[in-house]
Amino acid sequence: MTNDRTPMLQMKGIRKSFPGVRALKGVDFRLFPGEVHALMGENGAGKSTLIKALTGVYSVDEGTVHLDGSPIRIHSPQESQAAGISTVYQEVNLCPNLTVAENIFIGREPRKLGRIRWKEMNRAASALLADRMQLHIDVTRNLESYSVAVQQLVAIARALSISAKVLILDEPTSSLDRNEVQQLFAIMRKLKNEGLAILFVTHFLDQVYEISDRITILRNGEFVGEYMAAELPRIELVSRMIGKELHAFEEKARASSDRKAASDAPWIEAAGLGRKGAIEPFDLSISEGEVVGLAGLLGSGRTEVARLLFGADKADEGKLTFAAGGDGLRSPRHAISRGIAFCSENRKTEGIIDELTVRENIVLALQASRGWFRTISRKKQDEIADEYIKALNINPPNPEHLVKNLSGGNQQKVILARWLLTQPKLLILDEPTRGIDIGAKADIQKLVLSLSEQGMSVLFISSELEEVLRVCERIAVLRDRRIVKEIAGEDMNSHNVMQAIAGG
Amino acid sequence: MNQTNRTNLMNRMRKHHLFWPLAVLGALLLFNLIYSPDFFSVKMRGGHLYGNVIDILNFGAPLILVAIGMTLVIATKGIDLSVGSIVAIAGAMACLTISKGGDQNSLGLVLIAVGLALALSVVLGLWNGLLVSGAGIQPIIATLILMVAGRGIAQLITDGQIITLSSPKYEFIGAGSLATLPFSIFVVVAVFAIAALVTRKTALGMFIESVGCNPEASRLAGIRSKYIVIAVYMFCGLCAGIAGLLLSSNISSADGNNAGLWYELDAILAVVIGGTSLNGGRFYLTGTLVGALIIQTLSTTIYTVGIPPEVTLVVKAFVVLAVCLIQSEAFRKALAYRWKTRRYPGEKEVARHV
Amino acid sequence: GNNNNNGGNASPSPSAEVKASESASPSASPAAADKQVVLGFAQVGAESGWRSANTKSIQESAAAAGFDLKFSDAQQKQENQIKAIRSYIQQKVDVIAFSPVVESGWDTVLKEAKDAGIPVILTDRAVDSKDTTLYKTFIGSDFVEEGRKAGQWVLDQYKDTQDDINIVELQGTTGSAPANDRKAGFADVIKANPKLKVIASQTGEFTRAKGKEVMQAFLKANKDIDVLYAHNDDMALGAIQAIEAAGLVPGKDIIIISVDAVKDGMTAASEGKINFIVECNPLLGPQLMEAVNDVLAGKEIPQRVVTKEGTFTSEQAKEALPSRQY
Amino acid sequence: MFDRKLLPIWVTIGLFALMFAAGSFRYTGFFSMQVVLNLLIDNAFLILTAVGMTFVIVSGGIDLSVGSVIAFTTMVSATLIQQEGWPPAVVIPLVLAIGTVFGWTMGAIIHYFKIQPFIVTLAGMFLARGLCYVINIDTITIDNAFYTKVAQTKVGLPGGSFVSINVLIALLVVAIAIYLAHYTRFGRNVYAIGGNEQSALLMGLPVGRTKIGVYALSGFCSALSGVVYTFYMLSGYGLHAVGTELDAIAGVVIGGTLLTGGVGYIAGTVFGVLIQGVIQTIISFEGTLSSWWTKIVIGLLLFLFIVLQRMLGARRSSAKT
Ligand SMILES: Nc1ncnc2c1ncn2[C@@H]1O[C@H](COP(=O)(O)OP(=O)(O)OP(=O)(O)O)[C@@H](O)[C@H]1O
Ligand SMILES: Nc1ncnc2c1ncn2[C@@H]1O[C@H](COP(=O)(O)OP(=O)(O)OP(=O)(O)O)[C@@H](O)[C@H]1O
Ligand SMILES: [Mg+2]
Ligand SMILES: [Mg+2]
Repeated sequence: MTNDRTPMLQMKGIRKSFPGVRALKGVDFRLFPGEVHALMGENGAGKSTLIKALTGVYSVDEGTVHLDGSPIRIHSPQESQAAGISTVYQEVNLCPNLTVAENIFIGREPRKLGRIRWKEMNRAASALLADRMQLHIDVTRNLESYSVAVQQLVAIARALSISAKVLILDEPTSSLDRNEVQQLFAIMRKLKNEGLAILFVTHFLDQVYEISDRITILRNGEFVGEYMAAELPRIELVSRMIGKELHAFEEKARASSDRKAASDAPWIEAAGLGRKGAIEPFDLSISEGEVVGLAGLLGSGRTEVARLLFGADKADEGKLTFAAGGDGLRSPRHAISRGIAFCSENRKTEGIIDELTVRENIVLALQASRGWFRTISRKKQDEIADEYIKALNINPPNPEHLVKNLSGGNQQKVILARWLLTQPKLLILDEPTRGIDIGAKADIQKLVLSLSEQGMSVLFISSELEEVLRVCERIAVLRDRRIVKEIAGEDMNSHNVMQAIAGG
Repeated sequence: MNQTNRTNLMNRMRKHHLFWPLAVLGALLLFNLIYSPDFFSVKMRGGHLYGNVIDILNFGAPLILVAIGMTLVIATKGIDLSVGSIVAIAGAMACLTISKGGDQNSLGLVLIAVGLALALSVVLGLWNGLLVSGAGIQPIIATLILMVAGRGIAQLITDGQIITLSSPKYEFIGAGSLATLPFSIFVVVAVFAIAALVTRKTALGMFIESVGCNPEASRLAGIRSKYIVIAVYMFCGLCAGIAGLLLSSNISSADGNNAGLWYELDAILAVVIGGTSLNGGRFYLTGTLVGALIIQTLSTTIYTVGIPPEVTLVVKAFVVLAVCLIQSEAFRKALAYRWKTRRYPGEKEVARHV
Repeated sequence: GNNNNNGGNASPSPSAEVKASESASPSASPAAADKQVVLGFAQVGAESGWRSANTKSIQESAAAAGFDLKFSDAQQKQENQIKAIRSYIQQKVDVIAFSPVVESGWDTVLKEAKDAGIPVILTDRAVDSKDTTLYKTFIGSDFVEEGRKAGQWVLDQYKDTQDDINIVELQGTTGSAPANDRKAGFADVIKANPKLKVIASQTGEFTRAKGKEVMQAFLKANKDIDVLYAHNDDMALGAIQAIEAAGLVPGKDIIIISVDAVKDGMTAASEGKINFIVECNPLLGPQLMEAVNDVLAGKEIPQRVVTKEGTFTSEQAKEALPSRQY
Repeated sequence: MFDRKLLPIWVTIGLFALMFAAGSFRYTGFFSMQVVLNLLIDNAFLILTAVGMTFVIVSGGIDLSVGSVIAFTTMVSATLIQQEGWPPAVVIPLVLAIGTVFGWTMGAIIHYFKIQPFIVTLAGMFLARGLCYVINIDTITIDNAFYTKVAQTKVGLPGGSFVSINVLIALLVVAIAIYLAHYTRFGRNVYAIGGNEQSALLMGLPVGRTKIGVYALSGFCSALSGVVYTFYMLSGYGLHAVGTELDAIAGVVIGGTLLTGGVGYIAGTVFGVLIQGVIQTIISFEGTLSSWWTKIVIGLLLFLFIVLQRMLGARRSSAKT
């Protein structure tokens, strides 16, 4: 039994408070060599905080940490790395202005007499990405020129390439597609067999059961329990996480009979819309109340489609027409005035305004559409904020909290609230469930369905095919920056979609 | 019960972003009071109040104005180095117009001069805004252009000479008094009130902070970042222009080369002391006000105490350093707990938002 | 009287011929003989009305003398002046003249000019080079002397005083040569009478605004000020406004002395607001052009040409004012 | 292969050449090797400061104290050599050490107390210049044999042109700095911190050490620049190098470095400084501008240059996918 061995890492009675928030209230955690240990909990439960307390980003108020049997006190990520803890943090924490290769090797560059050997480094980086992640990209380009998903892969590659005793992965899979996840798991299994201790955070239950040996559950900053994965049924896990008995948690799929054919006149119609170097010209139309999904591999161009439909990028060919009359989009602002909303996949750089409060972040888009002079009164703002905090279960439920201090999933909800508030006719959701816990994910899916029933059109992009299948009435499949197929009605099943993605 | 309430109040006060700047200002004034007990004495002289405190407000007025404009620019992640030059140009323009007129003291002429000067300042601000926002040039270099050329323009206007006026009406703006107080104080109060109202009672303040914090996310949220940036630079130009009028009318003359020299540095300093970060985002107009008053009080103190000019700068250096050390949470903690937590750089200081 | 036709004077002189062929055009064609004389002038800047008058005088008299004037403005930076001089050497001008920002630090570039065979004339301020062959002559005023003149007047005014005389001083820009020297000259003279006390001294940066601001503070911090000594007219003019605002009469309640004698200063003096002005003449142009001609003609000229400068009391100012050019 | 990332530098260099060519067409005597070399001779000290400043700006900070540190260095050197009679072999290392420690201290305050660099280095600027006046309010001329020798040595180049020793020092430092920026861990860490400090921290980079190091480096460069300035001026003076910080920052930014940090090249900085030099040279060759027109024309040329640079370099940002 693993229990008899000394844990690689042991944390006891960890407490950590931020001004106004008690994020960890005495958490215990053990990690053994040669195991994958899942840390579970709702958004804001304290998972990321526990990890940051461990790696010296935050100081702990109370509690002890033992590494390899001896007590340690880590004061900075640098020390934690030196102590053999390699970490992928939740938000991609790399330097966008450096090349991909540097991002992988910075701090550990191959050197000769103090001189960095660039050629060797680039070669090693290329090899590493190709071998481990099946990612064939130009490693001498700056990281910022790649999508979030690629950045995530690079961050993982960096962590993997650090030979360490402990590997921590905080939601590494949130923006990866199925293939990438499988590759990652293969690597994790290999490392596990080599005796590495792996801490893994995710909101995907399937993934938890697929890869992990042991599960620790946190709720509201409190330690709930530690379980062997094999001995903890799913339903049990979920109810422990949310602290309530739960029956049929599995979401109801949209009954196939619900699916109306997209026969209505399209509300928005793109004809030959394209942008050089980003997406080939495509045709796409969305009717009122319709939920259209975009499926495809990483980098297949889904985000680009969304950005063109929102006017975030300018199309250099083709036409965009609206049923209500008029065509083309000059700017995001123009799109918003036409009733389009866009929830970006990249919440850190394109979503939240991190110095502002939750309330301000929520009302921002609505206020922007009203102009600076027609203000929403403070009272009204408070009401709105409270309403959405409640509706989306944003935690902590304090509208005056700075958004940057929210947990990742809660930030995502804030952005969602911002767009729902504008009551758009077309809501573009690019990876809206990224980093969202299982309960909230189901809520969001339900929300999408109910919105569409009220007549809102939705363009739904997600790397989780099941999710796309569940909420959408029609799916456009992209491959190599081109829409290759539209699937609707009876044909809509995972097999057909996969085949289209693969190019069958 | 009462006890805890009071400590709570103390804590809340200490968390307020104005606490430390105000504390510093208080300390400076207290020092003056101890040094010369009649520092605060205000006498009535010839129908207006006369005293050190009044002087601080009067001479500090131009700096406060420039700093108000600068605050908004800095909130958009920008910086405006050209304010000093705009100060000089506005003063030169007004004085030239008046000196060219027949009757220097005619109200119409003075109004025209003031209007012309302010219009010119706004245009210069627009130029800065267009370079920054339209052409996408880095603010520091975009405004450097006008900083260099602007002084030339000011001297071109004055022909390199100092234009001296004898226009009591114009002099009133910077040296006259209304209801026993210097008129410049009313100008400052008006501009400050307008700036505060427009930014805090409408959504403009939020837009400015949002653009300064994350321009791309703001654009995607539908904010017209470009117009906001341009408007802010125009406002900053206007503030500098008003400051230029105050300065030149205070001495009844326009000095193209020296008016507003190094004002940009003092203004930025005032903004930073007031708690606004040069990285953009949250801004604090009241903080700026206090910051500017600290700077002006410091100069007055230096003159009053009789610090020799050779060591003035050293004194200034230490005061500036002291001000920012005191404001630094990390420093206070270090004093309190002997640096217990110094090595957790991930912990950013608590937001000083109220 | 140097408005004579200098263009004709310069070239016929044999030594000038030699110089010209050394420095200017190696191919001494006949046309080169009546080539315009090129004078490179590196000005400090345009920091004050005084300086602008100085520039204007030089530009006008160069035009009158028929010289081709290459003018550059260093914006108060010595390194810019050095750059300008280097570029004059590069352009092979006939004579270089400049007003040094500071006295020190000119040896290297002056040697380069000497090596290139270009004569150098200093105006306004001297350089402290040990090697006096680096420049031909220095035309300008003596700041220490100006300070002394101011001090002497105070000394004379208060020679029988029984009470302490409280003097406040408005200094120029900290560290600048005129500020240092005017302060030193003044202090040197008034120490003869121990009753004369400088009770406060602060920089007013040569500007009206600062002069007014500092004087305001002086008036509040010091109860009875008898004399104000300002290092230039502008600061004195600012201070006058402060004194008036305090309800005192400038020139009566507080005796005012200043340096420069620019137009505004002279006007104030004629109104009795300034009691004594020491002149510092900016109109060096004619003298400079004369010197240029002499140098090109190979004439011996004195190493030091002191400009003719006077002093003005209020009455003298009133008389002189109508005929002043600046 | 043409590296796309270097496009801004090539644009800058191209525009420099263009300006030089324009000057050569317009003014006789402009087109000569010595004019180019004079740019180096006269701007050697500025290049040194700007190199240090580049590191600071790339790291996301700013250093306003550089001009004052130059003045302070000249003052200390002049006092020690001229009035105390110390040998240069002692004085030069000493002032370099002083500058480094000065920068280090500012860096430490910035890092440990989380105070904005602008304000700390502004205090540093006041302090260094104030200390000059405290030491001596007058200018001190240096006539030490070593200093005059260094100052007046002309290193001849083929074709009769020459450079000064200062130029050699500056070029050497530039070479070292390029190496430091691109081939050492310290250099790469500086870029990483400028790109995203929080990320750099989480990636386990020595953020504190690097940040403090950057300011120490800038202090060192300024002190070295001060030494070079002392050779150049042969004097110590409290009013030396007033406003140099702005010239240096302008040079850095014109050279293509982003003030927000993370992006920049030393070579670009060198040309940024030289472009300011060319503008000045053009103006003194023109020789007919009044003082105020001088400023206006400098502003206009700067504007022209920046707009051209922006237009030509803009393609790079749109080429980004
Ligand atoms: N720097 C901070 N300042 C203040 N509060 C914070 C800070 N960081 C985290 N918190 C708070 O601590 C709590 C725990 O957050 P944490 O990021 O650990 O959640 P999480 O479990 O990782 O959630 P998610 O699944 O959404 O990522 C949250 O309530 C959050 O608001
Ligand atoms: N596997 C890959 N190999 C090479 N380049 C990739 C890959 N994946 C993404 N990229 C790069 O990422 C950039 C952005 O991709 P894009 O945003 O279109 O992806 P997407 O279809 O939205 O996928 P996702 O949203 O899942 O990241 C492109 O420039 C592309 O070159
Ligand atoms: Mg988290
Ligand atoms: Mg995408």
